[in-house]
Amino acid sequence: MAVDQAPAAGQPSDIHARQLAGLDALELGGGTSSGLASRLWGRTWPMLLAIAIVLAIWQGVVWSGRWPEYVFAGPAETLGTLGERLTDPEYWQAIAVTMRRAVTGFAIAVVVGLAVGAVVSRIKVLRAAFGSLITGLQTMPSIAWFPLAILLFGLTESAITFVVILGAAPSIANGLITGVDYTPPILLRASHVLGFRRLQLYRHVILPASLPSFLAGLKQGWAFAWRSLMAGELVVIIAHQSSLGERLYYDRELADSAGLLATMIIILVIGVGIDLLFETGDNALRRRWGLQQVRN
Amino acid sequence: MAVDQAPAAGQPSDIHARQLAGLDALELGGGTSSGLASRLWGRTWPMLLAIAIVLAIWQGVVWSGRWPEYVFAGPAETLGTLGERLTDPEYWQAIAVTMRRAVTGFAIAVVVGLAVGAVVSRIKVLRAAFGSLITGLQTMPSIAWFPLAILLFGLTESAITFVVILGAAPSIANGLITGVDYTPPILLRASHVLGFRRLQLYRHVILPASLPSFLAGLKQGWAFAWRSLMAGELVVIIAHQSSLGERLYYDRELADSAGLLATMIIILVIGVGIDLLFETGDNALRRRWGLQQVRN
Amino acid sequence: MTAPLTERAARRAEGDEPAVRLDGVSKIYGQGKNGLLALDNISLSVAPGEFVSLLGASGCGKSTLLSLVAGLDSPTAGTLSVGGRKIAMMFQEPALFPWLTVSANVEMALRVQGVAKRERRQRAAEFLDIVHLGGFGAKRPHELSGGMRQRVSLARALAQEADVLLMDEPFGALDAMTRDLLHDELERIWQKRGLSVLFVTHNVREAVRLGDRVVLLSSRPGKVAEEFDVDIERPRVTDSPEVAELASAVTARLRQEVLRHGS
Amino acid sequence: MTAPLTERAARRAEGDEPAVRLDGVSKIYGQGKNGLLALDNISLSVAPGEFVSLLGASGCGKSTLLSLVAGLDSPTAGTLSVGGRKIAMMFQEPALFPWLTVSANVEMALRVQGVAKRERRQRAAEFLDIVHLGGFGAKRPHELSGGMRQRVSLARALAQEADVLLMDEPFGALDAMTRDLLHDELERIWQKRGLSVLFVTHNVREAVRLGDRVVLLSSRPGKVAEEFDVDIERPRVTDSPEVAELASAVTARLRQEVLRHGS
Amino acid sequence: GSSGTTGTPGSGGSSGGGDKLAEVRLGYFPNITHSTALVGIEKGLFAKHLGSTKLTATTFNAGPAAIEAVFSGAIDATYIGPNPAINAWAKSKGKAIKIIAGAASGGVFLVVKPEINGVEDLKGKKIATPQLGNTQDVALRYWLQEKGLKTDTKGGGDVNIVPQENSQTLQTFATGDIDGAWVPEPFASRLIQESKGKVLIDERDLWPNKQFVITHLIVRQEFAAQHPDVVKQLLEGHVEANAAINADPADAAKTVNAALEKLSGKPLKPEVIDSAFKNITFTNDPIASSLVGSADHAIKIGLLEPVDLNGIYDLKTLNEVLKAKGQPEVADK
Ligand SMILES: Nc1ncnc2c1ncn2[C@@H]1O[C@H](COP(=O)(O)OP(=O)(O)OP(=O)(O)O)[C@@H](O)[C@H]1O
Ligand SMILES: Nc1ncnc2c1ncn2[C@@H]1O[C@H](COP(=O)(O)OP(=O)(O)OP(=O)(O)O)[C@@H](O)[C@H]1O
Ligand SMILES: [Mg+2]
Ligand SMILES: [Mg+2]
Repeated sequence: MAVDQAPAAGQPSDIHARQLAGLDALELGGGTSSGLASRLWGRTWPMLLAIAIVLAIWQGVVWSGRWPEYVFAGPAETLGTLGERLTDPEYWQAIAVTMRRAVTGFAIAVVVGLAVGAVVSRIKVLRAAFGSLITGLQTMPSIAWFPLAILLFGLTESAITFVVILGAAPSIANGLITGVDYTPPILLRASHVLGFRRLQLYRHVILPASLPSFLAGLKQGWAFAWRSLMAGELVVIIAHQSSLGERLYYDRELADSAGLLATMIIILVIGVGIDLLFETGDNALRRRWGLQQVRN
Repeated sequence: MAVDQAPAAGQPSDIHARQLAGLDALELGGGTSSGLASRLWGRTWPMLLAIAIVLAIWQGVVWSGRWPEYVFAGPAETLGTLGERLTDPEYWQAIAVTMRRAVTGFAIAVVVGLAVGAVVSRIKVLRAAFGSLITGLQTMPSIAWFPLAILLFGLTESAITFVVILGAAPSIANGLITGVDYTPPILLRASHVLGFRRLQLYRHVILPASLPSFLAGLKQGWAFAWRSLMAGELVVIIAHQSSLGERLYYDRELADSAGLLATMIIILVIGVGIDLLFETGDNALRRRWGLQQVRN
Repeated sequence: MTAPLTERAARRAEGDEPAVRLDGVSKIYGQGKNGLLALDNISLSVAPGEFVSLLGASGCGKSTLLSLVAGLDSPTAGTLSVGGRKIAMMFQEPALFPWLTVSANVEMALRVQGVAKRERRQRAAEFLDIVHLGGFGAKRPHELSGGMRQRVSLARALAQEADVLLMDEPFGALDAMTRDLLHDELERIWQKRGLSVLFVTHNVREAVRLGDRVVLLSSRPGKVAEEFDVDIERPRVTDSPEVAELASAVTARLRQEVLRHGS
Repeated sequence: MTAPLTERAARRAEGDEPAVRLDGVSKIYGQGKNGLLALDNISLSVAPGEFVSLLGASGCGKSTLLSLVAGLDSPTAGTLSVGGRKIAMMFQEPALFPWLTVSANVEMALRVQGVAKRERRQRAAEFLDIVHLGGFGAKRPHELSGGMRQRVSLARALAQEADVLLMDEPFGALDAMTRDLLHDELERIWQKRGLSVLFVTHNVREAVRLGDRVVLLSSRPGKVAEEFDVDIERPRVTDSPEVAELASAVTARLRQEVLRHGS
Repeated sequence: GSSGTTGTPGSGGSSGGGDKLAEVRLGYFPNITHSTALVGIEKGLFAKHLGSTKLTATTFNAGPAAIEAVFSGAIDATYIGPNPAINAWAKSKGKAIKIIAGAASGGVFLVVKPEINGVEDLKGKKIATPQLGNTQDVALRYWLQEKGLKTDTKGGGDVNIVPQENSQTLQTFATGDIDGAWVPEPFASRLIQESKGKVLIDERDLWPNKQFVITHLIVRQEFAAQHPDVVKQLLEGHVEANAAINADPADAAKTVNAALEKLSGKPLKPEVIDSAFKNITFTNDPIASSLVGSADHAIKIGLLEPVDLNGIYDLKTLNEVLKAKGQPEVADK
């Protein structure tokens, strides 16, 4: 068999070429060889394509005439409604109000979740007593909490925040607990020998070791926070503050298909935006841990 | 200094005793030295104590007279209501209906989440196109999906299942993706050399390696499924089938504090029960991986 | 028995198709000014059935070289070919699957080949016997000592039944006795199967004991500093004067290399 | 210079309080019929300032012994005391924190001691210099070779400035040159600080080169098979005939042990 | 406990227990049947009578939240439908609230697909109501029972009753999932105009005087006891608002639609609001007979435990106000 020849750029041919193609799929987001612009574009075009495909299918369904337009609005009408809303400063305010609440609630939930997760994951008795309750709380629909929230906080934003925290904190705590449980024992042994104990051990070893799992918990927590918020914004309506949750409700209440779809798009866009933030953190983490370097 | 003496059972004294006490906190659920009964008891008493404490605080608040009984029912009344309901076969049927729906929806969501997570985590273009959409979908309140669900499935149980799947599948997919992302590169390298490719690689290496994270995703997915179900059971009320979600709704509707609290307790108990199942799986996993053996 | 030395040397010289061939291979980790030139213009080939030992200071690029050959990474420059041969590799770490028993870890090598379950188990047991871990099939990796894990990893690599075997310090964590026993086993299997072996070690005597040829890498960047043909009749003994003699020659050269690059 | 040998031997004999003392220590992993007796009735002590090398076949219980001494595990039977001394340990694996740079990994040892940041960094750099990893402080563990990681782990253990140093095959992944250099460094630091060292290795010459005493463990279950006092003047050289002579005596005894237990 | 609301944030603003209350908190729904509140607030009629007492209006989207707010003392009074009021009365054993005025009557229809021409065609059909056990649901079931058609709370029987939110009814009616719906305005008008539904029954025809309550005003008992003057001022505003609506319905409709747009982001179509407005009567009379009658029906078809509604009304102040204005007084029977 003749000696394989490959360009100096270094594509080994033959069996290797195939093996590498297989491994290439593993190496995501680590394309450090191209410029920033082309990397951004590589990140963007699949998204744009996906959007285009979704729009096409959507339009197709609408044109098929399966449902009347007022039951299922088409892309044109929906995007029109969306455009209208986005030119309305009040709508932006509604988004701002909701975002503010989400961020506040989430921030407190992170603190609470961190504290609860830390304590429960490390203290045996508390783990046995409350460990399973955390998931139990997660499964409790937000709506069940509102009577209590209103009793405690009245019709204030605190009532909403309370429910948001109850929604998000368990996820965050659970993420941390999973991370702690799966911290490699050798690292715990090493830090024990180094003299790390209790709080220091927690801060310098367990927390960073749990970070990937904690980050996953944060992401889930955000989703819970957001959903709880949407529910909460209906129950506790605060004067002079329109909000996204309220908008969603009215779109449904008025059976306004185009409006509902427009609001859903906004929610999706915000969700995707937040995910991109998390993803950035996650990528940084994986780079630091050397997890993107699958091939060397 | 005199030589330390310790019993043959092997408690090293001095600095070691203290170090071990610290590490003991790490070793949860691994108490293999005691019999099954005493282990069960060790697992149970903290829970019972926690319940007792919660009941005491609850009763205290009620006795403080801060709120009238009809606004905030006490433990006695609530447990009375709970007892009444639990002797009513119809209530059990409602629970059964809800559980059936939850399990069905969750099972399908696991399959969907697994497939989506598998594809998205391993194929670069799809990851870029849909990766962030998964979290986006998670943040979408179930209520927004119902108009679509009803359009697609009419007023049937399928509509509920659809929304449950949309609620749970993203979490499950995300759990898997995190797991895949954090699979130790050395294991991927080893399996590549062993000749594992694509589906085989996925099945025999990536999936088991991602199991801890996947399990965490399942837990979160269950919570989402359950919450979506509670919302769905209100929107699509199906003939001849009373359900827990409906009960929750009517308890609120009737301003029935005791009833609401009783339903909340049921939901919590189910949630805790499910968590215990997950925990069993998780413990088995950790034992197999050698993660409970922190001290050797 | 291997082919006589002269014959093998001749085969190499004649340009017979090598099992592994590196032509001016370079590898740079990272980019730009953070880039690290790990391997610089390495040309090296391993003939079919040849046992090549690779020596070099810590961090000189031996593991990098093996992972290029295994196709786990691609060279920054140069050509690399294994002529479609099947490659087995034993990593520097044990790299066992923590969720599988010891036996199942070895079976993983057979699983891809589609061997049936019963046979898989039986053959895994055989390979575990070879590495002196007969009764440990049902244990999990975390219940083994460091050296035992390394031996499981060896058993797994042997079970792959590949044409080319890459070994990265396979006996580093073993005591001298066990090491000697495994040298014999490895030599036996190598001869029986006609394997091509690329064997990284820090133990010069071991390199000489096992290799048809000893290749010395220099450090930063990794280059081939010198090659030694080992003209000692097999079976060899690690403590034999011939081995000791060549080993001290190699050691002297190695010392020179390390000193040249400073500490 | 260490104290003259006779003096040290006398001190041990006189029952001077040892730095590490094991009295009839046993360790059983698992329970009931699945239980594995890893260590059986071990009595051993290390005098303050003494350097004890520990030899034994793979899987005989050396790492288990170290982790008992480090307080990472408790013996099933027997008494163990370190008299409140501070213990540093270097594990068989590098056990580095993957999220920290090399320098930060070494700094972790200083962090618990409450050393200020600037000083921490500086001292970490010094220790990295000692293990010949001067320019690698800013890298992350995954960017290092196996031997380099092991050296970082060594730097970290040295940075702990403990009274007792436990080392589990610390130089297993290093080439002979680097190993020699580090032997000198380790000996220097040991003498300067008056450390008590318990040193596990598979390299008999290394054990003799460094140890005041060489302890031989037998396998399954681990017991003390024999102790050798090393009566060779320091500074010693690994290739010296005295070292070689004692090493071959120890090797013979070790071989006998291994063979007695069968393969 | 009578310590009730102390400590609840901003409860009543009863700072000094002095003569003038700082703030009164009123709840209502952004809903056409709550036009009294919408007009009263928009036109400043409540504010006019309350004087220095500030009116803080809070909107709700559903009865339970409003009742929870009343129970917890977060609001003092609210406009609300008959069912939540009865539930609140029953649950608190008559301690929490009182109905102090009526607000609206009528505006409920059975809208069906065009091919359904009479009660006999309803057999085997699916009819939606807003919610199991609410007034509309009870009315439908009672009416069907009188017509000899069997139903049950599980959706079985001769006619399948499917409780669902009104907004969803619009969708399921359009897609043909349901054959009709017993719904209040403006959903009835929307079903008719958007989905070509037709009116089979106007609920007014089933009641004496063609009147039945759809919205009324309730107040927290404790608040009423502490601040009878404020309650009176509130009622003065309420009466004036209803008077304004009845004096110029077209203008009121416009005001209401503007208010709805502000609250929900989108106005109703003019045709819908006009037709809906025509079908609703705004009256101060709580039409006690219909509340009691509806409750009786509910008990008869087994949807309500027997409940003693005696004392749920406190119309003394309303009657004072009406008397002062020279309008006919209303009765609580
Ligand atoms: N993933 C990586 N990223 C960046 N640099 C790397 C990476 N892997 C290895 N290197 C660098 O490449 C050089 C060679 O590393 P390699 O692991 O090949 O050495 P080695 O010869 O195997 O050493 P050892 O005997 O210590 O195992 C080292 O300087 C190391 O720092
Ligand atoms: N966590 C564990 N659970 C069960 N058995 C264990 C565990 N750790 C070690 N063992 C067993 O104890 C014995 C001694 O192990 P140890 O790691 O101490 O050996 P070692 O002397 O360090 O060997 P090596 O030189 O190969 O590192 C081995 O037979 C091993 O299988
Ligand atoms: Mg290497
Ligand atoms: Mg060991």
